[in-house]
This record gives sequence, C-alpha cells and structure tokens, in this order.
Amino acid sequence: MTDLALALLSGAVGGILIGLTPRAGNRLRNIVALVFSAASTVFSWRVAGAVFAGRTIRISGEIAGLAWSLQPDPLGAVFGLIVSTLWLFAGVYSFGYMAGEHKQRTYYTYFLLAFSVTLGVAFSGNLLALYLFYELLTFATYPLVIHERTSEAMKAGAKYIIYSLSGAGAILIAIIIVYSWTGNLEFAGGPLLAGGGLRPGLGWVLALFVAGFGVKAAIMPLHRWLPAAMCAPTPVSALLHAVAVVYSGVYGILRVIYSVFGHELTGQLHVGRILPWVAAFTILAGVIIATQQDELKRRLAYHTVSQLSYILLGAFTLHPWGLAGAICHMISYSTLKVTLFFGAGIIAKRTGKVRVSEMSGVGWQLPRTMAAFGVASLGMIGMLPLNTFWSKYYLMRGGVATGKWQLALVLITSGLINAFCFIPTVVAAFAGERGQPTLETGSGTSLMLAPMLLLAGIALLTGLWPGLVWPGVDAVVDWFF
Amino acid sequence: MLLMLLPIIPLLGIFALRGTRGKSINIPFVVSSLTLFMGQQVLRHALGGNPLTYRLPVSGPYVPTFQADALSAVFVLLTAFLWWIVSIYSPEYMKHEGGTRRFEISTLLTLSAILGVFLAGDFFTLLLFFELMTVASFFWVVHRWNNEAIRAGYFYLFFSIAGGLLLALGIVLVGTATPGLLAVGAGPVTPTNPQAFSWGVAAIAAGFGIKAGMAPLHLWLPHAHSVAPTPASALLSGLLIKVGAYGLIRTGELVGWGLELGHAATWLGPALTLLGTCTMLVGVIAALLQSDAKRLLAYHSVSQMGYIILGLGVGLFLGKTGGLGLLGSIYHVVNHALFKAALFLGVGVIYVRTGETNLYNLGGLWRSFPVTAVLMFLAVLGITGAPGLNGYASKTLLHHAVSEAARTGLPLMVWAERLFLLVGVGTAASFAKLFYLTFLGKPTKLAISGGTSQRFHVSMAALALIMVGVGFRPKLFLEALAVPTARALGMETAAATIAGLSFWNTGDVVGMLITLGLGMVVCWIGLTTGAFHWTPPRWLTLEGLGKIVCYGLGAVSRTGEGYYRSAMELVSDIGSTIISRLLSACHRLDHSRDGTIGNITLAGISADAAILLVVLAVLIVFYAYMEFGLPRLRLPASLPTWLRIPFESVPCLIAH
Amino acid sequence: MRVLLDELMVNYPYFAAMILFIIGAFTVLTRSNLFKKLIGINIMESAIFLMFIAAGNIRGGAVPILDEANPQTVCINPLPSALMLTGIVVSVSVTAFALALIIRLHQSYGTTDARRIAELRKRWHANEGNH
Amino acid sequence: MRATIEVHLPVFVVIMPLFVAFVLPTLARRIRLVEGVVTSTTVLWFLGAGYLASLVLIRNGNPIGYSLGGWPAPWGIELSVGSLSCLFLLMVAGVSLPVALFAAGNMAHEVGGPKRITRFYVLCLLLGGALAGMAVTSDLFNVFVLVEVATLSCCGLVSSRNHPLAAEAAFNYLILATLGSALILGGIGFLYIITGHLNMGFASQELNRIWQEYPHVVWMAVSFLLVGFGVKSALFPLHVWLPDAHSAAPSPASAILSGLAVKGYAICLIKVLYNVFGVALIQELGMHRILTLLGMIAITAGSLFALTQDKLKRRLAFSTVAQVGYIFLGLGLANSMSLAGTLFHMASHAVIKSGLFLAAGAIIATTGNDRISEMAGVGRQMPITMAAFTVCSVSLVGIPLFSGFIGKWNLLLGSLEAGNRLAQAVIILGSVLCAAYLFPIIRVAYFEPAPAADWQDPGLPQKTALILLAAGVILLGVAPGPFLELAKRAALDLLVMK
Repeated sequence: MTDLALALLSGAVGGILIGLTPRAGNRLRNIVALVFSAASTVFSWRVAGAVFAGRTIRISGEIAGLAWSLQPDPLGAVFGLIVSTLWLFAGVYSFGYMAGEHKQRTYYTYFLLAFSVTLGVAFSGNLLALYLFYELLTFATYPLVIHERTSEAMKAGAKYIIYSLSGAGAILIAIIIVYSWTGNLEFAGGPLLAGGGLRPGLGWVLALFVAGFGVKAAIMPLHRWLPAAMCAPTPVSALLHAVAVVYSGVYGILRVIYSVFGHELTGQLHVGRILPWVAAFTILAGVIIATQQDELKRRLAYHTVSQLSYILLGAFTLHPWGLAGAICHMISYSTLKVTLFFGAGIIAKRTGKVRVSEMSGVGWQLPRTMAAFGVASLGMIGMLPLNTFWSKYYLMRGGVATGKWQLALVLITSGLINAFCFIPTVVAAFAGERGQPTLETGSGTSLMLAPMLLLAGIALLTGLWPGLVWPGVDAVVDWFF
Repeated sequence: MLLMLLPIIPLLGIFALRGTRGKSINIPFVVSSLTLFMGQQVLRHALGGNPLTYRLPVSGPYVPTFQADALSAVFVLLTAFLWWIVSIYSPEYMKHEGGTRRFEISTLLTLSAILGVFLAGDFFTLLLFFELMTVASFFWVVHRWNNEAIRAGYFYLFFSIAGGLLLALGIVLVGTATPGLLAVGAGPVTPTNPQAFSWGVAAIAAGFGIKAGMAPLHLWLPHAHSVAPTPASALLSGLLIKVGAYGLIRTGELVGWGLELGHAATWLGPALTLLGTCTMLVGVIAALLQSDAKRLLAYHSVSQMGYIILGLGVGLFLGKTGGLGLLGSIYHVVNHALFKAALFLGVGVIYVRTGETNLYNLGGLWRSFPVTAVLMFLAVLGITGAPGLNGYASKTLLHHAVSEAARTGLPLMVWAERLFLLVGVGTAASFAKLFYLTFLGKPTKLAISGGTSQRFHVSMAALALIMVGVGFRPKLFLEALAVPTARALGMETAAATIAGLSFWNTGDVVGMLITLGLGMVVCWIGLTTGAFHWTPPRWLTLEGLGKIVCYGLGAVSRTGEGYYRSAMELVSDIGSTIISRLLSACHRLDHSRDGTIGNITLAGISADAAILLVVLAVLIVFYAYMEFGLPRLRLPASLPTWLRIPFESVPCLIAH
Repeated sequence: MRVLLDELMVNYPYFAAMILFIIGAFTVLTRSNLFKKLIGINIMESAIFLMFIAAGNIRGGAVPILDEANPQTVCINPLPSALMLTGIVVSVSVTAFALALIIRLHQSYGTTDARRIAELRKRWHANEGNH
Repeated sequence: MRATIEVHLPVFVVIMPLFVAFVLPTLARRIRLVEGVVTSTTVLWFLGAGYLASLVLIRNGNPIGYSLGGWPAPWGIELSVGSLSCLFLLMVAGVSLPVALFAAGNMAHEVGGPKRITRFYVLCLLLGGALAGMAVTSDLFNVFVLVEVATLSCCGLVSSRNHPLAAEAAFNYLILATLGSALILGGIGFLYIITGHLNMGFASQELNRIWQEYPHVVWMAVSFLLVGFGVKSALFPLHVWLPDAHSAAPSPASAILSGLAVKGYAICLIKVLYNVFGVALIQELGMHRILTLLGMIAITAGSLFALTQDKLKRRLAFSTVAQVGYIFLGLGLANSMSLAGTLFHMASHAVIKSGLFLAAGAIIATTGNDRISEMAGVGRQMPITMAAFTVCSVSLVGIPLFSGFIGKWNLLLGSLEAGNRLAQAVIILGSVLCAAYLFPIIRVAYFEPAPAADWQDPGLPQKTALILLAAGVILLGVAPGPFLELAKRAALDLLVMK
C-alpha cells in the first residue's frame, strides 16, 4: 500500500519540485527527474511484484458518494511495469535529446506528472478511478504535445484535446449507464455486468466504451490526432504516443472487455463479434498508410496505429491465447517501438534528416543507431529473434483457435507490409555514400544511444527467452479466464 | 550441449575476426575445419541411429531444443564440408571483389544459422535460425551495394520474410491442430483438427518452398544468386536452398514418411510432385534462355531443386514403397551441392580474370584456363547426369522412383515421368551451351588479367574428386549416409528397396546417353537458330506475371485509397463547413440588433431575439396543443368556465 | 358568435387587459424611441394591474371596510387592490430608473433613438477594433 | 438569547443585508469603512446562513417556518427555510464574501470615482437581500416584489460602470426584465384567480384540487411564469440581454450577476413549479418536456455562441447561458437525481463562474485588454489569477475531483433514470464544447509566446478572494458532503407533495 502510494506520488512530487526549481540549472533538474522517475519505477516494480505474488494492495476513497479505488491486478501490474520501465529509458534519452532545447522546465514537469497519471491509469481499481486518470492524462500530456509552440504544434494540441475529450465523454456516458445498472464500478469482483445477463442496450454501451477508449487507442476512424501529435519532441512521441498514452486507451478497452463485460458476455454481443474485424481493418489500413509516409515520425505514427490494433485484436478474440498475445504484444511492441522512435530522434538530432527519402548514407554516419533501428524493424515484421514474434504467434493462435483463421492471415499480411514499410529505410540508410565520419560522438548522443541499444538488447533477449516475461502474461490470462 | 556448441563456433569466429583485425588468418577456414571435425565427432552416433537431443534449461513458453538424427547429421556435415571448400576459395576471390571482412562476417553468421536450422529440435528454434539465415545471407546478396544488388536483395529479403511468416502461420495452424508441442524429428503427428493441420502443413511447405525456390515462388532466386559474390553464390545455390529441401523433408515427416496411403495430408505428395515438375521445367526453360553464366546456373538451381522436390513428392505419394524417392532426393541434395558449388566456383574463376560473366562475350577459354576447363567439364557432366559421375546416381534413383509412381497410372505421375526426361534433355542442352560458349567456340577478345591462384584449383579439384568418387561407387554413399537417414525418418523399407537396385544396368545408362545426345542436338539447334536469344513475352514469364499482378494490385489499392481519401475529405469538409457555418451564424445572430421582421421594425432588441421569442411561443403552443388541444376551434356550448372567477374560494378577511 | 359576444360582455375587463398588454408589448418591441418603449412598459404593467383588480372586483360589492353593524355586506376583495398598490410602486421606481438611464444615454450618445444608439455603438466598436 | 436568535434567524438573513444597505449611504465618504462594513456583513451573513443550514440539517431537512409580523399563513407572509433555501442562502452568502473581498479597494476605476463606490455596495447588498428573500419566502406576491428588487439592483449594478455601453446594456436589460416581471405578475395573477391563495403551500393544495376545472388558466399561468422567469434567468432564446449586461458590468458585479442573480430567478421558478404546481401537475401539463428541450437547446446554443466570442467576459457570459441550460434540463428531467444535480450544479456554478469573472476582471484590469487572443503571457505573469481561472475552467468542464463533475454526474444519472438518451448526449456535448471554449483561453495564457510586459497579480484581498473561490471549487469537488446532502434533501422535498 505504501509502495502503491509512493509509486503514484513520486512522479507528481518530482514534477512539482521541478516546476518550482529555478529556470537555470539543467543538471539539478536532470538529477531530480532521474531520481524521482527511478523511485517511481522501483516502487511500481515492487507493487507489481506484490501483485504477482498474489497480495491485494488497495487504496480507496469516495468522491461525492462515488467510490474510487486503486487496486492493481495482474493486467494493471503488467501495464505499470511496461510504463515505468520505459519511462526510465525515455528519461535518460531526454537528457540527451532535450539538452539545449527550450522550455526544459515545463517539459520535465509534465513529463513526470504524466508518469504519475499513467501509473494511476494502470493501477486504478475501478472505472471511476480509471476514467479520472484517463482524463487527467490528456491534460498532463497536452503541454508536451505543444512543446514546440509552433502553430502546427498548437493545432495538433487542439486536435488531441478535442479527440480525447470527446472520447472521455463517451466513456462517461457508458460508465454512468453501467453504474445505473450495477451500482458498483469495482474491477476486483469479476466482470461487472456478468451477472445481469443480456440487457437491452448492452451492445451500445460496449460500443460507447470502445469508441471512447478507442480514441486514445487510435482505432482507425479515430486515429487522426496521433500522426498530428508527432510534432512533439521525440522522447514524448516515443514514450507517450507509442506507449503510455495510447496504451492507456488500449488498457481501457482490455479492462472494459475483461473486467466490465467479461469475455463471455462480450462474445454474445453483436458488437463483440464485429470488433475483431475493426481491429483487423485498422491493422492493415494503418500499416498501408504508413508505407506511404515520407516523414519518418509520421510513418512511425501510422505504424503505431496499426500495431495498437494488434493488441486490440488479441483482446477481441476473447480467447486465452489471444489475450496472451495481446499482453505479450503490449510488452514487446513497446520496447521495439520506443527503439524505433529513439532512432528517429537520434537521426533527426544528429543529421537533421526527418524524411525517409533523405536517409541515404545515414547508416554509415550512425552505424549503431541504424543497426538497432534495423533490428527493431525486423521485430516489427515479427521475425523470430525478437520478442514480437511471440506476441504475433499467440495472436495468431488466438485467432485460429476461435475459428477466425482470416485474422492470422491479416497478421501475416501486415507483417509483410511492415517489411515494405521499414526495411527499405534501413537498407537505404546503408546504401548511400560510405566512409563519412561517424556522428555518434559526444555525451549527448551516448545518452540517447545507450537507452536505445539497451532496449534493442532487451527485445532480443526477451525474444530468445520469452520465459522472462511469461509469468506476467500467464498471470493476466489466469486472472481473466 | 555439444549440439548447441556447433552453431556457436562460427559466432565465436566472428569475435575472433574482431581480434585478428589486420592479420591474415583465414578465420572462416579455421572455423569450418573446426566445425567439420567437431560435427563428425558429435554426429557419429546420430548417423549410427542414436539421435541426440538437448533442451536448454529455461522456463517459459519457448524452450530452445536441439536435436540431431541422421538427416541432420548428413546436412550438417555437408554444410561444414562445403563451407570448408569455399573458405579455401574465397580469400583469393574476395581480394578481387573487396569488402572481405563484411563477407567473412556474413559467411560465419550464415554458417551458424544454417547449422542451427539443421540441428534445431523444435520448430521455433528452426524458425529462429531460418530467419537469422535470411538476414545473414541478405548481406551476401547486397554485398556490392549497387542498385542491382540492392534490388536483388529486396527480392530475396521480402520473399524470405514471407517464407518466415508463412512458416510461422503454419506452426500456428499445426500447433492448434495437434495436442502437444511440435518437435522436429519426432515422427508423424496425429492431428485433432485435420483441416487446420492440412492448411498448416501447406503453409509450412510453402514457407520452405520459397527458400527452396519452388515454382512459382522461385522468382527471387536467380536475382539473388547471380548478384552475390561467387563464393556466396556457390553456397547459396549449394546449401542455402537445401535448407528448403531439409524443411520439406521435415514437413513430410510431420505427415509421415513411409506410411500407407490415407494419412493426414495425402494431398502433399501429389502436390509436391506437381510443383516439383513445374519447378524443374520452369527452371530449365529459363536457364536455356539465359546469357549470363551465373544466372544460368541460378536457374539450374531452381531446376535441380525441382528434381529434389519431385523426389520428395513421389516418395510421399508412394508411401511405404516410396523409399527411392526420398533416397534419391537426399542423394541429389548432396550431389547438387557438390557440382553446383564447383560450377559456380569455376565461373567465378573466369569472372575474376576476365571480369565478364556474359556467355556470348566469352569463348575459347580452354587455352587460358586448362585446369578450370577440365574441372568444369567434370561438374557439367555431373549435373547433366552423365554415367560415371555423381549426378547419374541420384538422377537414376529419382527416375526409378518416378517410373514406379507412373506405374500407378495416375496422369500426374505419368506426365511427371515424361517431363522428367524432357528436363534431362534441357539440362544437357543448356550445359552444353555453357561449356561450349565459355571454353570452346570463338576465342574471346577480352583481356585476361592476373594468374590463376592454386587455391581455386584446389577447392574445385576437391569437389571434383568427390564427384568422381561418388560417381564410380554410387552405392557407397547410399548405404553409408542415405539409408540411415531414411531409416531415421521412419522409412524402414528403404534399405530393402535399394538392395536389388543396380546403377549400371543398360537401360539406365543408354537412356542417359540418349538424353545427353539429344541435349547436344538441342543446344546446336538453339545456337544456330538463335532460339536461345528469344525473350518470352511478359505475360508468359512468372516474373512478368508477378509484375502485372503487382501493378494491378497497386492500381486497385491506389483507387481504393483515392476513394477513401475523397470520402474522408468529404466528411471532414462537410463537418468543417457545418461547424464554421454554425459558428458564423451564431456570431451574426449575436451581433445583429435592430432587425426588421416583415414590416415591423424591432428596435432595441435583436431581431433574432424576437424570432426566438416567436419560436418559443410556437413551441409552447405546440406543446399545449399536444397536451390539451388548447386552441379549440369550437367553443364550449355551456357557460365559458375558463374565465369565471371563483369568488367562493377567496378567503375574505373582512367577512370574518 | 353569440356565445363569444356574451363572453365578451361578461368578461370585458380581461379582454381590455389583454388588448392593453398587446399594445404595450408591441410598443416596446417596435418603437425605437426609448421614451416610447418606456411608455409601452407602463401600458403593459397597467394591463396586468387591471387584470388583478378586475379579479378582485365583485359587481355591486361594497368598499371593503369592516362594518360591525352589517357583517353580511358583500365586499369586493381588497387583497388584489392592495397588491397592486405595491405593483404600482414598483412600476414607478422602474420608470424612474429607466428615465435616469435614458438621461445617461442621452448624455453619452446625444440621442434617445435606439437605432441611432446602435449605429453609434457599432462605430465606436469599430474604432476600438482599429485601436 | 440563543433561542431568540434561532427563531429570528430566517428573517435575519434577509433583513440584515437590506438594513446595512440602507445604513451604508450615511457613511458615504469613508470608503474604507464602507468596505469594512460590507465585508464584515457578508462574513456575518455567511455565518448566519451556515448556522441556519446546520439547524436544518440537524432537523433532518424539516423546514423552519417563520411568520412575518406574527400573522400565520394563509393571511400573513410566511418564510420557510428548508434544504433548498439553506443551499441557496449558503451559496449567496458564500459567494458574496469573496466578491466583497475582491471589490475592496478595487472599485474606483470600474465605477468611475470613489463617490460611486458606496452606491455600488448598496446595490450589491440590496441584491443580496433580495436573493436571500427569494430563498426563504413562500409567498407568491413576495416573490414578485423580491424579483423586482433584484431586477432593479441588477440593472443598477450593470449601469454602475462608468461607460455608455453599460448604460445601454442596463436599459435593454431593464426593458426585457420588466417585460418578464409583467409576465410573472400575470402568471401569479392567474394562479391567484383560480386558487385564491398567495401562500405557496395553500395555493398548491387548492390548485391540485381544482386544476382540472380550469386547465387553460393553469396552462396560461405556467407559460407566463416560465417565460417571465426564463427572461430573467436568461434561458436561451430569452438570453439576449445577458451577454451585454454581464460583460458591461464591473467585474465583481458580473460575478454576482452571473453567479447569483440568474440563479435567484431560477430558484424562484423551481419553487413556483415544484412547490405550487407540483411535479405531478408539471408532468401532466407536459411542462417537463418543454423544460428539457429548452435546456438542451440552451446548452448547445449557449456553448456555440460562447465559442464565437473573442472577448473574455462575453465568452464567460455566454457560458452562463449554457450553464443555465443545465439547470433547466435538470428541472425538466424531474427526478431526485436530476434535481439534486441541478441544485448542486447551481451552487457549484455560482462559485465557478464568480471565480472566472473575478479572475477575468483582474486580468482585464491589469492588461487593459479583454481580448482572449491578446492574453498571451498572462499565465506566467499572473500565476495565482490564472491558476484560479484554470481550476474554475477545469471544474466547469466537469473533470472529476472538481465541483462541476458532481453536478453533471448527478444530472447524467438523472437523465438515465428518466430514460432520456438525448439529454445524456447533450450533457456530454456541453462538456466538450465547454472545454472547447475555455481551454483555448488557458492555452493562450500559458503556452503562447508572451510579450514583454510587466503584469502582476492583483493585491492581497483580491488574491485571497480568488484563492478562496478556487479552494471552494476544489472543496465542493472533493468533499461535497453537506452540500450534496442539502441538494439531495431539497430534491426530495421538491418531489414530495406536502
């Protein structure tokens, strides 16, 4: 319980502290940021450890007669682990990337605040707390989106806010309907709506939930804020728009399906049967659009859209294998995507190139960066020494086991299009003029490079030894099935 | 444990390469010697019929497993041997080509991957090394980093990735259809869901088929094999595509070798036969039309893989009596590795010194390259199946198998046998063309630079020696290696099948000689009429068809995308128009004052307010109508009560 | 028609009030002179007062002063009249306030015409915008 | 002594501000003293209201009755202090206190000279007294009188700014408000004609007994009252006076007008509708549907209008129009949840909107500009003001943990109970639009590049006022306990016919 509170508070306290420190003094600020995010990470690991050990950790209270609670279950713990671990990496990367940028204080303040809020999403124990943190996340990350303060950034920020708030509105309606049916919003006691049978309007509620959370999870017609938000600094794009923020949407959908409706009830609804196909459409359309983008970060953004639906697809199969695949993909995709974004950031920072068509020869200037980038690209295809293979494998198994073998074909096709999406970039980077002096010098670059290489290494390691993350996946699947 | 060590040795070699920067130590040679030696030591038992397995002690869904039975042993030893040969050859060659270190690294990496594939004990491990092999050998293909190389590299990589993905799909399907974990070398499985199993087997076969250059998935092969540096081409054609064959054999094992008809996927045998025949035919026809020596050899790799696939198909089709097919395939795998490597190495020698691989620019080179010419001639004899060389042995076995299948009367098999002979003629013709145009014919005007290194000759001679040896004692190899392999695969009857078989019977020898003769005739006709310069129309070649299909798909997707885009634009246009109209209407309403409605001028209050008041009034009237029907047209006949004042109810203070 | 006429004859104060109210409202809405608007308001209020007082009236009723001697006398209801006294006071204060405002507007704009004021204000806004 | 105070407390909370208002002009020249008196009056007032509320809560919501001048109902004027009255009294007094603090020492430039400051305070206190009276009275004619007092004070407040626009806005307001008053009086007249009672309780009993005999009169009465009060509380199509008046008034006056005055008329409407007609009759007449529809239109249209404004105070004024829509929507849904939501939203909106207007006033006074597009840099240079503004905005949007959420949540529950899906959607849409018109202000203030100007937070009392209001918003959001309790009790009282 103390761990839980500390995990949530560390980020917030750190953020406020940074907000109060004087404007100069980057070093001090970096130290504060590092210490508090490390503390938060450590505490959330402890929380997760306790959860996996089967202990119940709970903090609860009431607002206006409505109970809220924080009670991580294995799913929340896994999400918390992913987020907190990657936050540390992104923090270190930020030290390198943000050096010399403007408005660092604002950046780090909201960077840490967003950390707390995301952990709040992960550890929430009922729908109200989830909604609360979900909504707060929008505001905590808004200043990061508009960090550049250009008109483009401002527009993107407005788009982000409007999309997110509309989604939150849909969620609120759905929550209220659920509350009026059950009078209870807790996740802990099994699926909320499972006892009530097939009520009229259940499908609509599910659709509202999915549409609401789907905004952040970037389901296809609702994805447009995500590519726009790529004008944020790269660590933000990497962490928030590839992992934390978008995962909170995905997490919300997982919660709704497995904790609010329950997989049996969802399976009986028409909407529940349509959803896998929506995800499949997003997977293909997202990656096809991605291949046509010339700006690297936009390409990555559309690719994120596609990959998030992998997770959703797994969740929508309503099968243990599918869920295992979804959880696996949450873990593995995040490591690889962050690597890719880090790479894009290093390229942009060191060579000033942001377009794929300009990449020729970058590989010889930034050999290690591009190598890690290449490894991550292979992972996005789903090739074996990388951890995404396992998620893809279980996703396909889930699809096949529920009789929807077409889903497996969709995943295969998407893998191939992924190859078209990234491999030429990497190859072109090495195809150009050779013998240019390396640009991977200086402490700033090594601060960026180290997290990237480490993440790629983790991806390889977990790919070779999926047993490392399997207990977590297993625990989640056991929890819901 | 030692099994796992084998793929690790080359990896250690890479580190050694880092350590010996600048020193002239032939690390690949050292490594492959070591591998050959250790492989021989480790796999002795496996060849003797005692499979080895090793499971890594890790937890989780994936436990890497290594195993070695006779089949693995044969492939591993073949790999190590061929690598050894090529590593003698390559340092000299790479001096000419450049980028030796990169080449050595990818060579070692590929070696490790291939050994891993052959020693994998479960399908995940197999896939792992399969993908690793794809990536590692990709660097061979793009070694020159020019546009052509990169294009070929893309071709290779995307096809291989598709292959890997198909394998993954197959593993999923088969895994769903079978209760336990999928292990390599564990014999046939009994599926709980035969349909899923069939599809899974199909996907796996397609995945390996891509690697094996099986038509119509062979398109990448000629590009990749011809553009790589020659030692790499030798290994690509000699071994990498054999991984596909190995995979197909293992796929067959899932279904079951040597079972009676009626097992889980009976379609596999005929399907492989059909595809094998097509592959043979496509490869050989395309090879006849090539002018580039390396491309010609590459197409022949396709064609020869067709033989192997055909053999496997027939073996599966015949079931219990199909031992010859399987044995012939395995035998042909080994033989093809030997002579194709020798051929590529020979072409490489010529390329190093003349800088040319176009056949029509070469000629009369036997004077400058006497040793090479002799060794090449042996290899050509080998591939065409001339009696006395190794190709004859395996082709004879395969022919026997096909003939046996044709005896079942199935039209597919009958046609397979006929085409088998035809392909033999084609092979002979194209190699006659190769040898004639290169070494005989009009002397070339090309300048010949440098001297021939002894290393070239040594490596080629070693290969030739073995070829001749195998050619003269065909049964030796068969009994020493192929039969234990077949037995390990569950084909107990294989030994019995070949017991009565004699390679040197007149029928076969004469048949083969006739084939060779016909081939030479065809070659002569082709060269004199210029038929070999014929370029088939685009719709006839697979590549062209593929391009057409790709363009079509592209056009369709672009159109779809256009529609999608315009639909989205329409939606967003409509949305933004509505919103902006709405907002500007609000703005105008807010700022309009002193309007005029009809002839009545409203002053002081905005016109819209008046309108809204009217709207409100209408609304109220409407509701009133709905509730009471208030504005009744007919007045009540009795006293109008609705304005009567109830004095009775007024409490009058004064009254009290 | 007869019935309607009967009704009219019996309840004429109410119809008068109605007509007065409409006249008042019309004046308020359509006259641009601020004084006329104010007069319209007063007419409207008078209409309401009339309605109230008519409601309290009993035809032939006496003045509602308690007569100990003759308690059975029919009196008119005094309460509406009393209330309307208050109403009139309110109305007077509104009128006074409105007149004060009109004076201020006249001071600022130099006119008591609503439309003219609106034009002046628009110009003023435009100037502010330029500024 | 204590007993006496307790007995006379209901009338005290009404009389006290009125009395002080009459005394105040005698202190005309001593501005500091006037301010001190006003502030201490509001403190005392707030304490009185709080005490009254605690008494009512202790009595489990049983109303405290008080007969004015010792005449019992139905002959005398009766005051009745129930949960509804307490909530409203607390709201009025609670918001007046920070507003008085904010006004202290800050009014001279707004009203044009120190002489007029006293007038301003007199009008404020008169308005406060009238609003308090509306809360406690249960006599129909009394309602009319108080409405008129409030209207006149409101017009006075609007015109107290030394600006021709203010005079014009005040005149327009006066004309429309008087039209509304006439309608209200007419409506009360119809009620009196058929029931013969002016006391709400008795009139209600009588009305429910005989309404079927005079359905048309009842209908006319209810329409007159609706339109009359609708004009006064700026229900959407009748809101036209509000943006001008509220944006032209001095900022503290805007805060009171938007925060309190509009609610006063709404509370009168609630009392008349629910205490006189009763929920059954309202539903019988189909009134609830009209109210809901008007509320939904008001939410949407008010928000859209607000979106188009570039002037800060006008935008806030239109936001008030939208929020009034919520109140009417809740009235129309007519169940305990929605009524509790409405009442709570009323209270929270009073706090929020006065906070917003005060912050806006501080910003405009400092920067000398009321265009949103030129507010860049305010966030950095006036941190406390902008923080209060942000807290209030977030709350108005309805983010959990802030007071706006609770009202909207209950409204949503209410609409669910009423089975009105459209209402839910509109409530959410209103929130989204609210975010759309408030967040850009925050964005501009915090995140746009700032010009080099030396702006500072206002003085200590003003800062205190802003902090108090922001704290109130958070307090209502995090621990709404007694307030929500009062609102729920009041809702039940309104629904149960006595």
